[in-house]
Amino acid sequence: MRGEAIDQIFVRTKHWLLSFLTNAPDWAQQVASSLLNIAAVLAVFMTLFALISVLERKILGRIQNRYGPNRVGPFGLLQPLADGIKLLIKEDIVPVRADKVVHFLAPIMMAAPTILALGVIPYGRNMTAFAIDGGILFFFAVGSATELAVFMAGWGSNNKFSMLGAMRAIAQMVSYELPLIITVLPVVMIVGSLSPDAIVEAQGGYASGFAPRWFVFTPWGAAAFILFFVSGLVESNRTPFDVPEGESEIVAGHMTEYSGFKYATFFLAEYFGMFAVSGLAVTLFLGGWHAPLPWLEVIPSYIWFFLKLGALLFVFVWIRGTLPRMRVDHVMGFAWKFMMPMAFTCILAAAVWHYQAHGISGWLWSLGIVLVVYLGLSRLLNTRRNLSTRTYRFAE
Amino acid sequence: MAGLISALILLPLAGALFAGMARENYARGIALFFNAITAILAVTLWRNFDITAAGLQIVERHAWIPAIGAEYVVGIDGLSLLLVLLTSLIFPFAFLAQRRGRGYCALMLVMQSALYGTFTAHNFVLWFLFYEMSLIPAFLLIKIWGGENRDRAATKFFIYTFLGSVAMLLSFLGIYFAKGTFDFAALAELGRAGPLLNGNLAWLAFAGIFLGLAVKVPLFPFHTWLPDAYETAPVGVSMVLTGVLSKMGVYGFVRLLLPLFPHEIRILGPWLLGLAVCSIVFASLAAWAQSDLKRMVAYLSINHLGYCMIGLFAVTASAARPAVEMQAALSGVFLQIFNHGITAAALFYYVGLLEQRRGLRGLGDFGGLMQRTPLLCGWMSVAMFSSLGLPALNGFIGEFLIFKGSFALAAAATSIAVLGLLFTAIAFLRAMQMLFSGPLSESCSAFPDLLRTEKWIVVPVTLLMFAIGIAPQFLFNIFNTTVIQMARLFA
Amino acid sequence: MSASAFVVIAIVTVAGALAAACLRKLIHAALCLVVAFLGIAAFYFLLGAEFVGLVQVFVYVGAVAVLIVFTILLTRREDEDDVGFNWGGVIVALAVFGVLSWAILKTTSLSIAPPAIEALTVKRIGQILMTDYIWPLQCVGVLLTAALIGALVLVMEEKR
Amino acid sequence: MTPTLTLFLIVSAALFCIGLLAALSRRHAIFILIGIEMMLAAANLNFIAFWRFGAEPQQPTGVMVAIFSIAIAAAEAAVGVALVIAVYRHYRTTNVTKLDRLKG
Amino acid sequence: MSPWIVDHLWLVPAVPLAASLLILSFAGSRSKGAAALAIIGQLIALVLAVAAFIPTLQEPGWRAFHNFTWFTFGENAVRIGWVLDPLAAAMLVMITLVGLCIFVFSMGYMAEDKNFSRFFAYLSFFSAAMLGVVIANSLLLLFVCWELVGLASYLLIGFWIHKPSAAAAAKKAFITTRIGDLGFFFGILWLYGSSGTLLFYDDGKGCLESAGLLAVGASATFIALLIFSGAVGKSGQFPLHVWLPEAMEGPTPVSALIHAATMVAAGVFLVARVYPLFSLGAVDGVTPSLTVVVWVGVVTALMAALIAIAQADIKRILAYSTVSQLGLMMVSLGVGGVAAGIMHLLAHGFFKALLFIGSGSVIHGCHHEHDIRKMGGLRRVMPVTFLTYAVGMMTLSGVPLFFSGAWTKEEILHQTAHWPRSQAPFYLMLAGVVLTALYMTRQMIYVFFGNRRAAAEHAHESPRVMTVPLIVLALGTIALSIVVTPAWPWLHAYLSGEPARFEIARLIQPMLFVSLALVAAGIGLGLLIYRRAGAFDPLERSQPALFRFLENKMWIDELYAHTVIAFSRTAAVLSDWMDRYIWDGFVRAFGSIGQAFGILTKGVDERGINAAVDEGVGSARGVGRVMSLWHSGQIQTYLGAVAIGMLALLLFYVWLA
Repeated sequence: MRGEAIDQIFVRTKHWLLSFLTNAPDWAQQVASSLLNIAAVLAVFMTLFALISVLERKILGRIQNRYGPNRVGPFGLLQPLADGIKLLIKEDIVPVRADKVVHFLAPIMMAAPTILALGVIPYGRNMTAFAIDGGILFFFAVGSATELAVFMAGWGSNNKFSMLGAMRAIAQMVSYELPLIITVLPVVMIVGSLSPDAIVEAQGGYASGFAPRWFVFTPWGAAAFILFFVSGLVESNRTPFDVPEGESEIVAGHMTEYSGFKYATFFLAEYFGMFAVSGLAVTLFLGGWHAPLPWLEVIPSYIWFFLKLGALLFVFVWIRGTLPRMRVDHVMGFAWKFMMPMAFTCILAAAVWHYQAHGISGWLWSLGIVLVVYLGLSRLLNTRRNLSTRTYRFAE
Repeated sequence: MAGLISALILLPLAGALFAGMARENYARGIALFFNAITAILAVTLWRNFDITAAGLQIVERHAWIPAIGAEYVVGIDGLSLLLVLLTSLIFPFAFLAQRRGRGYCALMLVMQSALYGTFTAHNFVLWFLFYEMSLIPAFLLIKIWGGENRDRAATKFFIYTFLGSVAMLLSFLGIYFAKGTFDFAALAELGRAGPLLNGNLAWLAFAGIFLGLAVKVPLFPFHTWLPDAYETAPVGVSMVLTGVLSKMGVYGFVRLLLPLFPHEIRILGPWLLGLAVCSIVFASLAAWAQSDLKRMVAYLSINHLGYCMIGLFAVTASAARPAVEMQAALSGVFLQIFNHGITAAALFYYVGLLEQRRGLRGLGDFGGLMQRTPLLCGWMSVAMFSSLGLPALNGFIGEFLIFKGSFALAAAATSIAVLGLLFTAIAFLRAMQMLFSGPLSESCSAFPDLLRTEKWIVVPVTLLMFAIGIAPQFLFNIFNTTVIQMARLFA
Repeated sequence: MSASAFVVIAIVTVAGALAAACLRKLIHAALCLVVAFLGIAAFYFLLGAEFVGLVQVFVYVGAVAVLIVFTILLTRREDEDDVGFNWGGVIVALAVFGVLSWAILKTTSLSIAPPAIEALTVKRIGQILMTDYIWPLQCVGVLLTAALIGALVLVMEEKR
Repeated sequence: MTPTLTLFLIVSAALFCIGLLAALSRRHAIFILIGIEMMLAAANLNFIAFWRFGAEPQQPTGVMVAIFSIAIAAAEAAVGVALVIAVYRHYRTTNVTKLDRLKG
Repeated sequence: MSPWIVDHLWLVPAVPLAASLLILSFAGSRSKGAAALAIIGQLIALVLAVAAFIPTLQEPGWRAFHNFTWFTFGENAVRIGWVLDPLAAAMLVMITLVGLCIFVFSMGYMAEDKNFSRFFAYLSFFSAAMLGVVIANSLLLLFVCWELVGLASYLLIGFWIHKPSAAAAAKKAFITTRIGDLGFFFGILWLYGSSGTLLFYDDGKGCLESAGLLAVGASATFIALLIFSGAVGKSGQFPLHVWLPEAMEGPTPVSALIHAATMVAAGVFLVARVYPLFSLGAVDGVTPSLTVVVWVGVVTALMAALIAIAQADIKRILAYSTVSQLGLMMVSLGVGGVAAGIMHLLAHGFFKALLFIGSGSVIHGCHHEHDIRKMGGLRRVMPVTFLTYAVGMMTLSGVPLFFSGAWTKEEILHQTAHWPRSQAPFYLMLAGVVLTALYMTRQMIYVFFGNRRAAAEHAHESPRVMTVPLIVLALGTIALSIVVTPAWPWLHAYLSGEPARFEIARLIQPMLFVSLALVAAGIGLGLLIYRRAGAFDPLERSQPALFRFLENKMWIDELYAHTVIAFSRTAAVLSDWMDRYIWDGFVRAFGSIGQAFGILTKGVDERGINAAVDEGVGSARGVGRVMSLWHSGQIQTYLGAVAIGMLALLLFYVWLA
């Protein structure tokens, strides 16, 4: 099959490279394999980072009816290079009263987990950098470390804006981590595995020959996907949930006292976080690297993956260009009063769907459950009332 | 599914503990939460209940005090299940009817537990324990949260029922010393085989148990505590008293008196039927003469229980006993138990709503409500029509079957008892006329109609009434096997 | 299970733990605690309990550590970092360590090599959790809920 | 060479005692919490080690206990931290030596 | 192979029921949609009724039924079902058609009412229940629908709930019919007990079929009479007729539909339905139960006709006329003319509905004035109403040829004349015919002729929505006469299950001339007496005592009020009193004995026992104070103690090992 050759081209390349080491000891082979994976992932995503950073500015520009960067290189495509150079040669300022060690470690702690998290996502058929049994768990386990990093940044700077920003960030990240994880649970339940590869595998095939079996096409999956995506927005501190770095209130939140390359690292971590969450969303709900229609399978799997990823990233940017920032208490209330119950509902709906043998009746039932809870919640929460004046609980 | 019944009994007790310790405002929520769980358990019980199998099911048996023959035996047959379901239905309804504090909720939950126990226990000691356990919370609830005259009514209620209980306990001790067992099934077998006791002792024992149960039902002329108690009790308690507690008496008759003393009952048959007829006719007449709405409903409650009694006595007291008629009467009685539970509770609920709005509940204190609160009036009339036995609502089928059975078995008594149907109708129509129609009275002109929360309570209950009235098979399924078995037992 | 890995992890873990217990600045101690926890997670990996290792990272680093630092933040006072040290505790701890290690070393049956086992998959853990350990699991669920509510009630502002 | 069970136990004991040290010696309430968490973690390490070196590794009892213990530790941490905050609100201190209202 | 409609006959009542529920649930209080919904429901019911009518034509005496189990108690099933036979089919068509006309009429008549929607919901509900009565194949189902019909009647009579008189009338209607229904209920119980089934037709096993009747045996007379008591209540027969005239408190369309055309006919229908029970063991077509039916009918018919002469309320006159006509039908049934009775019932349904909504149109035109003495001369102002009303009047009076009522009435007279037991009913019925013509003439003259008195000053013709139903009903009345003439007694044949033959000669019979003469006499007498009628009734002027007697309905209401009602009322008060004082008195007396005993024991307890206990408590406190010193409050000290304890334990174990 010709398609397979292109599809597996990267995998074969890696095997070919490793074949030079057949005589080396076992551990050396493993190290080499890992290094190759890491190098590939880093290379791809660094490029993507550069690309997205400029594309984001251009898309935002279009949304706001202006051009965006268009001076450096063709269509302004070399802008990130220029930015990088600028950041590298800037002075690295460390405040006098800062906790130096913590201040220094924070950006590293921030970037490392996001890069680690990228390792477990299957980018294509047989293309998972770090295929472990509990990949999903791994993703969240390392992901949860970023909160600590934010805290370190906030504390280490010894600046009240930083501290406030860090507190806000931690509060909202902790709150939204729960819906984020709980919305993953239905998928894990249905597939019966924590391994991303198995999850993607389970979404393969086509119902009645053409309809893809992606989970997003089930009612619970759609609901969970939306919840997951919103939580993902919060986790990566993107608009409309970017209160931690709300420049109009607290300068730049926990990043206030950072400059130069450390700042760039934060920036990179944010984008990598975005990639990781979007990648996981693609894996969990959008069928991973599967093609949407059977006859489109000739296009290699990784292309599909990156197409979907790109689409999600575009939505990220789109939302940033469209929605205003939410107030911090609304963000928190939304998590506990709406996201959590809905997330639990997804579990219930998925269970019903599963026990109705994945059939049409299950589909309708789960739709019913999701809808009932959604309508009930929206009735109960009465958004209009929630938009009334805020009472300040902790400010005295 | 062993342990289900025990869980059902214990959960409300745990709930009482929680509710008793909670903050005042939360107690009702906690009580409702526990009721939701017990309701789930009750439904589970229903689903696990094999409707085709005769006899006790889901039995749990542990040694308790072997020295006095006390044993922990709980199990359900159709009748028990029916009553358990009824209890699970009425209690949330009662809790929803009124917002009260923690003491109230805790006592109600204790009562609930006791009721579950009473309806599932099959050993006299255990049964009696639960039977009495329900009495004390009821007393306290009336005494503390009652309306006017609560002290008097509560004391009367307590002494009356307690005296009955004491008599019953003594009788049972007598039986125990004679036969050496407290187990219902064993006693029923003995009663079937021959007289339990000899001579006057038998009559004494019979009289004791009869007194205890007749007071509880209540049967004329042991009913005078009831109007006072129901009138003064808070609405939720009234609902439970009439909806469930009064069923304990009927249940006792079915479970204890009839199987144990078939001989005595047959001899006394005409008299007992006479008492039942008096219950029906006098109570409905008295209801007609009441000027207090709640008291009227209370009297009609006596009247409706009288139907149950006439059905039961007709089954056991008559000489010729065709199976069809016995089954009809028993089915009717069981259905009536359930129906009356719902309907009377609903009526008390509505009375409570009116009282909440007006502060008074005399029939003359209202007028022309239909113009102001059409929904309240409409739904309330449904309950009233259900209570007066309008077909297509739940009251009819039960009464029809009771009368069908008892007419064939005891025609004369039934002929008089049917008058009760007429007087009930008169009483209700009079109430409706005074409350709903005519010009809108000044004092009622600011009444709110049914609030949304109230609608959420009213609508399901009313739908249930319609469901039973139109497609009652699901209830019959519960107790049909039991009915057949009992008819065989009494034949 | 390589010895070199063990040595490295052990050193990192114990050092992290010691730092966590002894550092003056509370915040540094908390961060070192994270290091110690990561070390323990690494031990789990080494012992073949990957799932537990991931859970360890997830819960301790993601939740417990964050909780602790958050609390530090909420209860920050200028004089809190140095509020004295109880040397009696050190003696007790050392004594306990001495006796424990003495006892461990004395017990010769403990110096065994690990048997070869097949990997413990997440699926198997899940199955066992949902069958043999279903009641404990439920209880833990209730416990966590209770803890959540309890914690909320504790930190709720008192009514004025 | 592979490490034996003894080594794991020694490390675990060391961790435990360090935790004990933190809990006994430091005056700050949060250190006590840290110490307790560390002791719990040490115990978990023991469970896992005994499971791995145990006679029946197919029966992952140790792993299960560790998982539950981690869950419980999380609950304990949450409540503990809440207590610290509550105490701090009330007394404006986190020094445990000053919290002796229960003195007999 | 039975037609589709047989298995789905339940749809006929179900559609109006659904319409009613929909209106109650969703419509606002005054929405046109409610009326539309009700009318559409009724229209569908009409179509279905016609669909049900068609298969019954295929052969004489065709009958189909569908039975099913409603519920099972013990080992016994209660079965109900529906039946389709000529009787049911004819009734279905009549009810739905008349109902439809009246629904449309109501749209105009009730247009200003603020509970417009509710009215239509009730009407639809009534329609559903009535259709249920008609199709029931089980006495139980019939009873169920019967009671629901009663409920609907109750609701509609008391529709103007703010009027105390309406509420009282509604209550009276419900209770009076319920008295009859108690007898009916008994009859059902008895029948069920003796025959073991309540199904009418069940492949030979039903209670109206041979096996069932055999099982009933001699008790049939009592059962039949008990069932008849239900019919007496519902059809307003003496002595339970008192509620029907008062039922006119309801809106006029209600009177037209329920208290004239359909519901009150249910009693007649019931007797016709269970006729085999009445005629069981008949000798010469006479049984004791049928004799009772005849005499009740005769008394009712005459009495009501007499009372009607002295009434002033336009609707009450019609109400008494209805009572009288129902009596006539009962007589017909009693003497064995089932088909004749039902024919008259059908015809009556049309023309009485016509008369009632005609009167409704008059009332509407006269701004809700009911008193005929205040009307007059409306002939010119309300031509359509006048003409249609005249059709109705002539039909009711029995003017032959084009008016169906005349033929059916004649048929009844014919049957009555051949009753073997006695000729008295026949002659009394003849008198009734005269009276009917008389009071209708009186009404016509008062309302439409003469001067325009107070209420007629500003009268106006009703809108189209009200006159069209009038015209339809008038045409229906006339059209029906085609199938009821003796020359081609198609309807008679259809109902009694015989083939119909055309024979023009039968048109001319001696009876025709007799009745023609009587009708002419009645009308002539009326013209003579009321020719110059003004605000005062000529009869009142000449015979004041008799007039007052009749005007006050022969004081039957007062009689009841002072006997039956007063008695039960007293019984009620008495039983309440007994409850409070006698039964409760016993209890209180018993209680006071216990109280006395309690006071006695209280004294002993307080003085004696309490003091000793107090001493023992004090000494326990000292110990506690010492123990408390152990507690330093230092949590770390406690923790250290725990650690040391653990250490000790550890050492102990190691030492043991």
